[in-house]
Amino acid sequence: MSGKSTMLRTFRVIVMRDLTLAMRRRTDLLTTLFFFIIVVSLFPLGVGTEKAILRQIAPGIAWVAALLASMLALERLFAGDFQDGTLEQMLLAPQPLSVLVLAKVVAHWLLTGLPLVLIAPLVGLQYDLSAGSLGIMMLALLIGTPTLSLVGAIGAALTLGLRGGGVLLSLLVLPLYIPVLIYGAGAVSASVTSIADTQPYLMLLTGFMIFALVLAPWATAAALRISSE
Amino acid sequence: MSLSEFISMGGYGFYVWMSFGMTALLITAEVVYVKHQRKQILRRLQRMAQLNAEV
Amino acid sequence: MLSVSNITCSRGDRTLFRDLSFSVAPGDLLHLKGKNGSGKTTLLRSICGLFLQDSGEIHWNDTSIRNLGEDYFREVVYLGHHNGIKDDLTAEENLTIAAVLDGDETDEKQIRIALERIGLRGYDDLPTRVLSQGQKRRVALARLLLTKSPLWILDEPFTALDTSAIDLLQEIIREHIAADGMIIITTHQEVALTAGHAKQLELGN
Amino acid sequence: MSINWFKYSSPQTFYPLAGKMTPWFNWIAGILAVVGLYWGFFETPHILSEQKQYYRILFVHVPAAWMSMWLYLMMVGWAVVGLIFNTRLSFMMAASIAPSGAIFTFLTLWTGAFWGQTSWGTWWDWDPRMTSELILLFLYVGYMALQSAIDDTRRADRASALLALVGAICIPIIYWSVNCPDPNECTALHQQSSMSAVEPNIRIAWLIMVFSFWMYAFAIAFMRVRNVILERERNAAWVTELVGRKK
Repeated sequence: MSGKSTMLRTFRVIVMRDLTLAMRRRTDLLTTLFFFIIVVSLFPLGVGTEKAILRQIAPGIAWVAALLASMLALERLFAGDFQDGTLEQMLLAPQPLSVLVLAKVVAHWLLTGLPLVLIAPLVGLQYDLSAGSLGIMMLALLIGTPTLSLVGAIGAALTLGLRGGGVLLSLLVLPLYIPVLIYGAGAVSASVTSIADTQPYLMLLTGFMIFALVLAPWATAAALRISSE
Repeated sequence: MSLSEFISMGGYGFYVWMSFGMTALLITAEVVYVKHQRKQILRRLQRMAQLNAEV
Repeated sequence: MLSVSNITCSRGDRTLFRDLSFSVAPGDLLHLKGKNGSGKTTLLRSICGLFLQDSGEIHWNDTSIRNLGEDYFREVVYLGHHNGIKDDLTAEENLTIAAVLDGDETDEKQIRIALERIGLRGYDDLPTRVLSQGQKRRVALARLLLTKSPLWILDEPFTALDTSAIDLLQEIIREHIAADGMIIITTHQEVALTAGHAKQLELGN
Repeated sequence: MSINWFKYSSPQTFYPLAGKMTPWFNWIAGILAVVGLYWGFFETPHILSEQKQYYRILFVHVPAAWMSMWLYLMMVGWAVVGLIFNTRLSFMMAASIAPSGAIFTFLTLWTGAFWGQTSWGTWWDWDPRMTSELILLFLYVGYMALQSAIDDTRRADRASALLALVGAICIPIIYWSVNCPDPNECTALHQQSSMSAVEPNIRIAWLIMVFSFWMYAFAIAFMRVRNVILERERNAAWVTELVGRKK
């Protein structure tokens, strides 16, 4: 069994494991999604339901809500495994730890990032977004949320097992989300004028994702080793 | 440059002196706090040393 | 062959032990003794590479475990205070995932045999959440039957086990030592060996 | 004679050294500050008369901004050294630099707001550089929060060191994305820094102030690192002996 195929097999097994675990506790899945919906639905009540304003603030609101939702779900990424000792076994597995971490982050993204993309049409409805803008928002979320999960995993690993970890996690991770927020929301607001304008934004978001894909698993693995000494 | 001119700073005295004032305040506060912290640590260590000596 | 040379570990600013040296050869059972808080668990964790010792070297077949990295983990199984199983997964699923993580090729049959031997026949497709504490420990111990790693590091393996499980574990340990395996164990039980040689190491001054 | 760096790398030998150097740094910082301010306030009145007097805020705003960035880099430097060489003292240095860095960042924001009110008419107008300073403040606060949230000093040091490293890697990206939110026309970055348009006299003044802040940063860092050393090495024999002597 060459190294490559065991790594792929382990990657697949860890992703499937986390998905089955999540399926067995279905309610956890919905909390992140409903948090996003509630936050997005709150703003029109606060800001007023005048169409022009809503359309103007929609990109920022959707992205800030996506940031907060994905950040809230991060705390559970390693906490369960830390408590029952499975994280230790992963640290001791003869596989590169960053591959295992990547698998967990992919599973986490499938459970929290992807639903945000799929629920975006609801935001489009509430904020009277045009079809083009809605399409761009879904695409931007699709490219942006993996970066949020990857960078957030570093924070989750650093604050493993700490009391008040959730608030601390947001303090550590939110500043690092700022570039994704700026270009994510920027893409959607640019799509109002012309779809072609959004191309550089999406390129930048893809660049961030690749950058995070390369660096974040290594940093998270290092953080896990530090946290579970 | 008379004293009153110096204070008024061409009408921007408030802004200039608020900036300099906060800088001076924070720097002195930081030094005082670190010195106070040092005294506290030394006092606590001395008390612990005595306690250990007695036991 | 594991050799540890003048290792020093400290937790916070308390030095647990200093310049400890010992070695474990195939067929050895090293019994770590010492009162609670004497650093037994920290020593075990630094041997298996979870804890970075302050100074000193740990070598596996004369290469430092830091350089071996993941290859060293293939040689080691660590059973700590936690069982290392997910409560929402069934015993079978837990063992399959553990085997894949260890990089071993195990199939359904081997897992079923292991579960049967460990006394969990019929429980294998129940979520481990419903099992008792002792049964959960048995699922964790079942991993020892499946692994091919020569070096076992067991931290208080006998806790929460009933008498039949204790005898079973003693038997498994004897078999592993007889098959030239190596075990480092911390426990308050006495482990009677038929083959191989038992060593003792007292920790804490 | 070759300076044996590792001689001073243990907290015990570094403690007295820091103690001896601190007064020097304090004095130099004080003298430079006096010279800088005197030069800034009294040597340049005629030049400033037709320009607004509020330029003098620069004497504090610019050094503070520089220090906030340099101290973060110093902190990351010590953190990386600590992670590589596993030397406790490097982590202690990083921990003692963070508060000063945060204070300088806050000062930059405070003086920047006053500067903004005089020259742009608003206390805060999301100017890219000021926004980056605000984010830098969040990074400092995040570092210190993580450092204090973890009880085990060993894990606290290494976790916050890794956070500082990740933060340092992200800073250029954050700074760039804040400066150029619209990639289609990205002009913000070519914005001419207002420093170069300043009279040479004024620039000399705030250069002196920059050195004075540097000296002060060293002094306060060494003072704080002595506290951190005492705190963390409290069980060490030399500390109990030192405390005994200090009765």
